[in-house]
Amino acid sequence: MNKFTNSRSFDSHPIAMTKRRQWTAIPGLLALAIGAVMLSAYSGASSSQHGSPVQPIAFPHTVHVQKLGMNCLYCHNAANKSMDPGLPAVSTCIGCHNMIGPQRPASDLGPARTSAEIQKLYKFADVAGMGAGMGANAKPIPWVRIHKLPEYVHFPHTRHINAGVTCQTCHGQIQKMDRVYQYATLNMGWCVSCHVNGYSPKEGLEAAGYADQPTSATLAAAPGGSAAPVALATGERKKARYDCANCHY
Amino acid sequence: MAATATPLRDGERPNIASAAVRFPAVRDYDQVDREIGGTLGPSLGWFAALGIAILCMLVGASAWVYQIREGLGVAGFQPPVMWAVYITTFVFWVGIGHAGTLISAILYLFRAGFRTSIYRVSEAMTVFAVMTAGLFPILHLGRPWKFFYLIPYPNWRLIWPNPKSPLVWDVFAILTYLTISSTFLYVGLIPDIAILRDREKNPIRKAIYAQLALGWRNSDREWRHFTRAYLFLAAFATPLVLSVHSVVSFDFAMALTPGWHATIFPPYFVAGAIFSGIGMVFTIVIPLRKFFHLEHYITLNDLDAAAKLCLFTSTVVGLAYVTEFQIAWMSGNRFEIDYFWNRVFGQWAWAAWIMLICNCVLPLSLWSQKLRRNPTWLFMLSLTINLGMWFERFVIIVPSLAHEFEPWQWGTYRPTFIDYSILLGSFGWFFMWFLLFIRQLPVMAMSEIKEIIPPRMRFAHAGLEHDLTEGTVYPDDTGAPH
Amino acid sequence: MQGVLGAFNEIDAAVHAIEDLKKDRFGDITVFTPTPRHEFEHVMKHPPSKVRIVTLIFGLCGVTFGYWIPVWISDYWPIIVGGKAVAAWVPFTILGFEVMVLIGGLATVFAMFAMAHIPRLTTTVGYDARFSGGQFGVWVVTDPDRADQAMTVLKQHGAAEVRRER
Amino acid sequence: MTQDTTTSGVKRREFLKVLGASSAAIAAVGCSEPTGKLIPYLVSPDETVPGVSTYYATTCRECSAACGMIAETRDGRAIKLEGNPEHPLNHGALCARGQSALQGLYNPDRLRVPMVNEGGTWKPITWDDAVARLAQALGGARGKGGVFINQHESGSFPRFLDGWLAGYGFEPHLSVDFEADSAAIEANRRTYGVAWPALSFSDAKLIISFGADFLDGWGASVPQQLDFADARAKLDGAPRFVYVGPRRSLTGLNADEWIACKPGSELAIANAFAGKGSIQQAATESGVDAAQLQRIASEIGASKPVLALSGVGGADALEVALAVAAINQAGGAVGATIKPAQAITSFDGMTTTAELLGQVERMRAGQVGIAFVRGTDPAHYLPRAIKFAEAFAKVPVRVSFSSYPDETTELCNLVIPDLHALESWGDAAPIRGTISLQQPAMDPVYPTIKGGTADFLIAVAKKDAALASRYSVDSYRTWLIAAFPGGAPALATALPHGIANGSMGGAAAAAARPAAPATITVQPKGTGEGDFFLITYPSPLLGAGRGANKPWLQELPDPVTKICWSSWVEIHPETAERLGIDRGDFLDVKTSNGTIRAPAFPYLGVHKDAIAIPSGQGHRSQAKLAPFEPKHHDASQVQWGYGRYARDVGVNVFDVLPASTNAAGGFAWTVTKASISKTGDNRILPSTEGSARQHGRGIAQAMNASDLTNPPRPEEKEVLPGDASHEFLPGLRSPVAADAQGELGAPTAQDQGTHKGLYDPNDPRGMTRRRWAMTIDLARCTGCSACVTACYAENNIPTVGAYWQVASIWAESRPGLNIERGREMNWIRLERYFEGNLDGKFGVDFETRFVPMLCQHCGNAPCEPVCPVYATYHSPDGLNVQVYNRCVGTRYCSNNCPYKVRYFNWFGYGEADRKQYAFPEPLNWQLNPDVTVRGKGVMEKCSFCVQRIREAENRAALEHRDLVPNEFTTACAQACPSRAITWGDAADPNWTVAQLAHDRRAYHVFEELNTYTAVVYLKKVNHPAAGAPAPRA
Repeated sequence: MNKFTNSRSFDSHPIAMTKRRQWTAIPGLLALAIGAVMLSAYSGASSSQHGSPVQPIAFPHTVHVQKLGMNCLYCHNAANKSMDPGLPAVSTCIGCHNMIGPQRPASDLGPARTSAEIQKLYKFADVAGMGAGMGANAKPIPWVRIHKLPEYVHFPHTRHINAGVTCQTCHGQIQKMDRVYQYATLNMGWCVSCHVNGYSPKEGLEAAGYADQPTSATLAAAPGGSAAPVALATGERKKARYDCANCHY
Repeated sequence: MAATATPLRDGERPNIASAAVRFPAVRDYDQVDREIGGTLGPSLGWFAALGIAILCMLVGASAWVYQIREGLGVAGFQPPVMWAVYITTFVFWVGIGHAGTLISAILYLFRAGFRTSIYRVSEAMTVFAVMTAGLFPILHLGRPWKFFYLIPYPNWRLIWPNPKSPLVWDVFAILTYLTISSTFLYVGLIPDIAILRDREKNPIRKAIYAQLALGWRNSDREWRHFTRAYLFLAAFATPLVLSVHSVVSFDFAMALTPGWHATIFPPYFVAGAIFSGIGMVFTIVIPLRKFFHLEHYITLNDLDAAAKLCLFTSTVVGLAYVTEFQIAWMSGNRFEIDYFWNRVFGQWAWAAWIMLICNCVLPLSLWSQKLRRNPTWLFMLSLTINLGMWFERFVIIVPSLAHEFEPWQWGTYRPTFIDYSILLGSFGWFFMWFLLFIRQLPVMAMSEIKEIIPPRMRFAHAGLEHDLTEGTVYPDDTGAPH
Repeated sequence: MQGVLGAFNEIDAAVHAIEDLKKDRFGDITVFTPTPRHEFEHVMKHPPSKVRIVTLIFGLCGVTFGYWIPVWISDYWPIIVGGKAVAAWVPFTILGFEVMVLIGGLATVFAMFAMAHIPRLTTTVGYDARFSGGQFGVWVVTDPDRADQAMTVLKQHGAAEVRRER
Repeated sequence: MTQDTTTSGVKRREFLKVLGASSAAIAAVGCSEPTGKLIPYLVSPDETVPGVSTYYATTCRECSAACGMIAETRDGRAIKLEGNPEHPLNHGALCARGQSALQGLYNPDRLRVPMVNEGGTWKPITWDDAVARLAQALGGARGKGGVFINQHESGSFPRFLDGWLAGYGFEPHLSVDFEADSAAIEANRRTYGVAWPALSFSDAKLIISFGADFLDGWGASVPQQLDFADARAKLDGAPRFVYVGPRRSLTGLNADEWIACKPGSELAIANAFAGKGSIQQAATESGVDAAQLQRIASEIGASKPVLALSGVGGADALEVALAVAAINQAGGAVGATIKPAQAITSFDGMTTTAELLGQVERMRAGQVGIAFVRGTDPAHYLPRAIKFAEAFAKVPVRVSFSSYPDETTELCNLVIPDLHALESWGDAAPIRGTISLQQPAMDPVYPTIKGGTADFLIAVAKKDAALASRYSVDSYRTWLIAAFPGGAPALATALPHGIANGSMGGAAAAAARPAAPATITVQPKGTGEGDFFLITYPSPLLGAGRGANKPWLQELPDPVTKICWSSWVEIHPETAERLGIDRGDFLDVKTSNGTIRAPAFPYLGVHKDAIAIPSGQGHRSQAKLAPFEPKHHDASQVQWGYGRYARDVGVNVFDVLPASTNAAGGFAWTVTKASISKTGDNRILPSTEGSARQHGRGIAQAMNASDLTNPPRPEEKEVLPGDASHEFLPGLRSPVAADAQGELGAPTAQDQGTHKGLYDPNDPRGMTRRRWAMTIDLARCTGCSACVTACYAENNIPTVGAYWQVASIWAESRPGLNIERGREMNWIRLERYFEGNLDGKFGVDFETRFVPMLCQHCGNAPCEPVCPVYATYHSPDGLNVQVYNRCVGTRYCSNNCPYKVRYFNWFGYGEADRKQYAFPEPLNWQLNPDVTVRGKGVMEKCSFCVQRIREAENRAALEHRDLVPNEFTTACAQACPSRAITWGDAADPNWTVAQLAHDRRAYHVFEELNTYTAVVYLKKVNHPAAGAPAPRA
C-alpha cells in the first residue's frame, strides 16, 4: 500500500526485510596500517650491522692479534692521536712480510705451507720475493670499508683510546674474527647509551681478551694505561659528554 | 483499532529541532532521500570540474617534486623572508577549515537552525582544508623527507622533538584537528551512508557503502549512543577549533619578529579563521545549491544567518587590525612602529590595503539585509574575502620578515612560478577531494534533515499542527522541489 | 533469533504499537528509525548513554598523557633552548590539551561503537532497508508461540507490513 | 644507517682515499663506490698523521707585498692559509686575497697541461715536447729581441730570470705590478732614497691621506692595516685621520674627516698644506670650503709627527707625491712615522707601466721576436686604446706561463702552465735584510705539470749547448739552496719559520732595459668629453683583475659598496637624483675611448662631479665560448676568459680608459671625463646591503675619543631603540651576559630549572665551566672583510653567486642572482652603516661604521626554542649549536633571529652531483675535513669554529692537560689584519677575551631583547676635529 515513491536515482525495489550481511574487519586494517608504520619507523636502525664484505686480501686478525699478540696500534698507528685510526701503509705490511714470505717454512708445530694471501700482498706491493723491497709498480690495497659513520659524525678515536676504551668495545672481538664484520649497530642510540650510562673498563677489558682475572700487569698493558685499574677498582662506569656538538659540527 | 485522539505524550513538546519551519518545500522523508540522494553519481560537468582540479593538483605536485629535487631555492624565498607563500597558504587553509568545525560543532551546541543544511559541506570542507593545510608544513621544509623528526615516537636515535617549539604544537594540533574533524565528519556520515547502502543497486558501490556504514541499522540503541557521542565530539571540537588556530597563531606570536610578537594573535587569528572559513563556505555552497538545485534546503534564511556571522567576524578582525596599530603606536618601540608604518606605507602597502579593503570594508555591505539575501553578491563577496584573508596572512608573514630588527638584512620577496604552482596545486588538491566527495557522499545530513521535517502521522494532532506552521516564511524562499 | 517485524509509515502508529506491545509484556523490542526521534526514546525508556563516562575517563587520561610526553621528553635528554627551564610547564599545556581532545574524542567514538555494537561483525536479523528511508520499524523478539499476538498488535496499529523472522 | 644527504657531496672521509699522496689522487677522489674503499698509503710519510694537520710556512704571492703564510695541510692537501705569526711583515694576519690563493691553487679552470696553438686550435702537448718546442723557438728568436713580462715579485727569481734571458741575449724582464703606485715609489726614492719606507701609523698624531688607499691595496696593505688598527685603538693619543680625495675608498671610510675635493685638485691642496700654495687657491680649485682646509692646515702644523700619504690616480701623481713628501718633511714625519731605515723592499726592481707600454710599441713595430708572459694579464688590464692584442700578435712566438686561461694566454701560441706558489719553491724579500721563504705545501694538484716556470726554463736551457753548463742544477730548488746564505742546513733551520735573515745574493738586476720609445703621450688631467670625471681604481679584492677567477673573492662583497659578482658605477645620490637615476639603473658610460654599461650605485662617498668604476671584472674570451654549464662541462675544454667564475662577469673599465701615465711612469687611473646616459634597464644590484642606515637601532655604536679619558657619564649609554625606560635585569651590560645555565656556569648560580645533565655546574664532565665568547673592537675594524674569507675557507661555506647556481627550469641566470635574492652564505658578514648626511647632500660629511655580524651565540637564543627538532640549542659550554643532520629546514630559527645570521642551503651547494655545486673538482680538495659539508635544505650558521674547540680539547686530553688561555682561536679572529676580533673563554679571566669584555666601550647588540649574547662589541672611537661636529647616529 505505501510503496516507496520513485526517485531519480533510486528505483524502489523489493527488498527482503531481512538481509544477512557480513561486516569485515575495518579495525584489522587499521591495526595493519599502524603496524606497518611502526615497522618502518624502526627499520633502518642499523642496516649495516653484521656486514662482512670480502676483502681483497683475507687478512686474518686472528693470527696477527690472537696468535702473534700484535698491538692494534702497530698497524692502526694513528688511533691514539687522531680522529682517524689510520690504516697500515703497504710498506708496513711488507716490513714484516719480506721476511715472512708466501712460502712459509715449518714453524712452531705447523707444517710448511703456501699462503695465497701473502702472494696477493706481494702482487700489490710489487715485491719480487723474500727480502726484496717494494717495487715501482706497487699499488695500495683497496680495502673494503666496514665501519662507516655518516659524514656528519666526527668520531675522535684518540679520545676513546686515551680514555681507556678498548677497541673491542666498539669493534667486537676483532682478535677472534677470521673475517671482520661490523659488530655494533653504530647507530646514535648505541653511541649515546654508552656516553650516558658510562663505559665499564672491566667489560671492555674482558672483551679485549683480558677476561680472566685482570692483573695489574695486564691492566697496565691495556690501552688507557694507569687509569684503567682505578676505574676498575672503584667499579665506576666512565661517563662521557653527550652534548650534540661533541660529534655533530 | 482504538483511534483515540489522545496526544502522544502528555505535557511533552513534540520533537522538532527548530520551532521554525526550516524547509517549507520539503514534505517528507522520501523527498529528502530522493533529492539529496539525487545529487550523487557522476555527471559530465562534474568530470570536467574534477579534471580541472586534478590538473591543477598535478601542476602543484610536479612543482613540488621539482622543488624536492632541486632544493627550496626554486621557490622565491629571499632571505630574510624565509617563510612566504607556503606558510601563508598553510594558515589560509587552516583558517578555512575552522569555519566548518564552527558550523558543525559550535553551532550544533548552540542549536543554531541554519546549521543543518550547510554543516556537512562545511565539515567536509574542514577535513579537506586541513588535509591541504597539512601538506604545507611538510612542503615548505628544506628536507621534507625528514618530516618524521617532528613526530614523537620511540626511535633508535634516542632523541625526541622539542615540545617547546610552536611547530611541534602545530604537529599535535593539526594532527588532532585532522583526526577529530575527520572522525566527526565520518561519524555524522554513518547513518547517511546506511541510507545510501540501502538504496544503492550497483553491487560494487553497494558493497563499498556497506563497508563504510559499519553495519548501521538505525536502531534505537544505535541512535541513543550516537546522539550522545556526537554531542561530546562537538563539545571537544569546539575548544579544539579555538585552540588549533591559537596554536597556529603561536607560530607567529611566540616569535620575536616585529609584527608577529603580539598577544592579540590567538583571538585575532581565530576570528580571522572563522571569517575566512565562512567566506569559503559561501564560495562553495552558493554554486552547490544552484547546481544541485538545493535552494529549498540551503535557504536564503540560512545564507542570511551565515552572512551575519561573517559580518560579525569581519568587524572582530577589523578591530584586531586597529589594535595592532594602536599597540605599536603606544608601545614606543621603534621596531614595532617602523614595522607597522612600513606595513601600510612601505613596499608591501598594496597587500595591506587589499587586506583592509577586502576584510574590513567590503563586508560592511552585509549590514544590508538585501545584500545578505543576495546569493550572487554573497558569492562575489566571498571571493574577495578569500583573497583578503590570504593577503592578511601574507601581510603578516612577508613584510614582517622583510623588515625586521637588523636593517642591514632588510629584504624583499619575489615569488616564482613554483610558488604559484604550489598555491594553485593546493586549490586543485582541495577541490579534487571536495568534488570527489560531493558526488559520492551526501552533501547534506539526510538523517538530520529528517529530524527537522515533521514525520508522517497517522493521526494529526492539534499541537503538532501548530508547531508545523509556526515561523516566518519568506515568500521568495520556497524553491520548489524538482 | 526469532521475532516479528512491523514496518510503519507513521511515527505515531509505531509509538502506539510499541506501547501496546510493552503492555503485552513483549520485552525485547528494537525500533528502527531513519532519524532519532524523542518519541521512541520516551516510549522505550532507555537509561542515558554511558558514553559520557568513557569520554570523561579518557579525556583525563589524555590530558595526563599529553603533559607527560613533553615532560618526559625534556627530562630524558635535557637540552636547553632559549634559556628556558628544561621542563617548562606552561607550553606543555598546549600538548596536554591537544592530546586530551585526541584521546577523549577517539575514545568517545570507540565507546559509541562498542555500546552501539558497531561495526557489527555478526549477521543481522530484523532490519530492513526501508528503515533508513521513510519507514519506522518495530522488531519484537519473541517465541514462535507468541508471534501471532505481536503481529496482531502491530497490524492493529496500522503497520504497513508485518512479517515473522526466523 | 640511512644515507643522509646533508653531507653528500664531498665525503669527509674520502680524504683517506688520497692518502696515496701524489699518485692517482685525482682518480681516487672522484669515484664513490657504494661500498666505499679504504686506500692506504704505500709508504707512510714520516711527519704526518692521518687526520691531523701539518703546517708549512711559506710566502704569499698574491700581491707584491709577500706576506708570510702558514699553509695547513691535511692528508697531503692544503686546506687553509693563515698568516705566519713569526713573519716580520704581516705578524700572522692575512688579507682576503692572500687567503684566496687556495682557490687559485685548486681553481677548476687551471690549465693542466702545456698546450700549443696550431692554426687556431689548442693542442695539449707533453712537458718534454714543450721544452723542445721552446728551445727550438728560442734558437730562432735569438737576436730578434725578446720580452719577458712577469708579475712583479721580490726575491731571487727575478735575478734568475734575468740571467736566463741574458743567456739568450734578451733584455732583462719586465717586472710589472699594474696596481702598484709608481708615483709614490718614485717620490719615495727621490725623497727618502728607498722605494717604500716603513710607515708607522701608531707614532703619528695626524694621518692625512691624499687618495692613498693604504687599507685597500696601496702599498703593503696588511702591515699597514695592522699598524693603523693599533694606532686607532690607542686610548690616549690616537691619531686623527683625514682623507683627501674625490672618492671615499675603504680607507677613506675609515677616516674621521673627508675632504671631498674635485678630482685632480689634490695637488693644489697638498701644495697649500705644504705651504707652497695658498689655501684660497686650493679651495677654489678643489671646491672645498677654505675654512676646512685652513683648519686642517693648522692641525697639520700643530700635530707632529704627521703621516701624509699620497696615492692619487691622476696624471700629476708624482707631483702630488712630492708635495706630500714636503708635508711629511715639514711635519717631522721622517724617522718618526716614515722610516726609510726599515724599508719594505717588496717593490724594489718594479717596472713602470710606461716601460711596459714602450715594449708594447716595440712589439707593434715588429722588433720583438719572442714574448713571454707570466702571472700577469696585460691583455686584460692595458687600456683597450693601446690595442695590445694587435701589437702582441706581431710577435711571432708568444709564450705564456700562466696557470689560468686568461686573456693574454689566449693570445699566445705556447702555454706552459706554471705551478702554483703553494706547489713550488721560491723566496721573497719583503723587508730589507730578510728572506721570506716559499716552499711547496703539497704535491702539484696536476702531476702533468712537472715543475714551475723556473724548472722549465732550466730544462730549456739544458737543451742549448752553450747554456747547459750554466744550468747544471736539476731544479730551481737546487738553485735556491745554492743561493741561500748558509746553504741547505741553514735553509732547513729556516724553513719551519718561513723567514730568514740575509739576502739571496745581489740585488735585483738593475733596469738595463732600453728606454721606452717616446710614443706615449701623457695626457693632462681631465681630458675627454663629458660631465663627469671618471674615477677608476683597482678593486681591493679583485685588483686589476687577478682575483676574478676565485669565487671567494667574487662572492666577497666589495667593502665599500657591498656589491659582488658585478661591476658598478658609483654616483653621488645628489647627482643621481638630479639625473633621475635610481639604484641599479644601467648606465652607458661613454668616454672618448669607448662605452661600457654597468648599473648605478648611488654612493655618498663620491664627488658629485665624478663617477667611479672599479677594475677587476669584465674578463672576456676571444673564443666566444658558450656560457658555462656544469652538467655538460667537458674538463678538457679550456674555459678561456679567465675561467668560469670570471668570464663575462661585469665590464672591464680599461675599455674606456686612455693610455696615459704619470711622470713616474705609473698608470694614470683618473684622467678622463665621461658622460653617462640611462639605458632604461634596471636590475637589483647583487649587493648584501639591505639598508645602509641603522635607523637608530644601535647596532654599530660609537663614542668620541674625548669621552674615553673622562669618567663615564650616564648619557654615554646609547639610546636604545626599544622601550627607552626599560629597566635592564642585573647581569645585562655585563661583559658577557649570563648564560642559560647561570652566571657563566658558576656552581653557585641559581637553578632556573636548567641545572640538568651536562648543564649542571657540578657535573663531573665540566662542560659548563666554559663560556666561549668573542669581543669585536669596532675601533680596530676597518671593514676589510678578511674575516669573511677566512670563515669561508675554514667552514666549507659555499659560494652561491655563479650564474649557473640557480634553478634548472625557467630560471633567470646571471652572476650574483642568488646574492640579489639575499641568499649569500657569509656566516660572518661586514655591515657597513652610514651615519649622518641623511639627505644625501654633497658637501656634508658622514661617518661609516663597520660591524662584523655573526651568530651572537645568545645565552637566551630566540632561534632555539622554535626549532621543532632540537637542531639548534644552547650547549653547556655556551655555544649556540646548529646540528645539520638534525635540521629539517623549517627556517623558523632564521625568522626568529634578530641578528639574521642564519643561512639556508636553498640548493645542494654541497652536493657534488648538482649543478649548483659550489666546489667543483678540485676546489673540493680545499674543504675542511673537520667540518660537515651541508646538503640542501638545512640551515647553517657560525659555529664559533666548534671544530677548533674540539680539536684543541682533543689535543689537550691527549697531552693530559687543560686548555691553555688563548691557545687557539676562531678562523676570523686568526685572520683579522686589524686584530679587532678576540675570542676565547669568557668564564676564565686568563683569556684575553674575558679581560676585553670588561672594556667600558663594551655593549651587546639588541641588548634590549634580552638575548644575553656572547659577542661583545667595543664601540667605535671617533676623533672629531676640534670645532667640527662629529656626525652622530
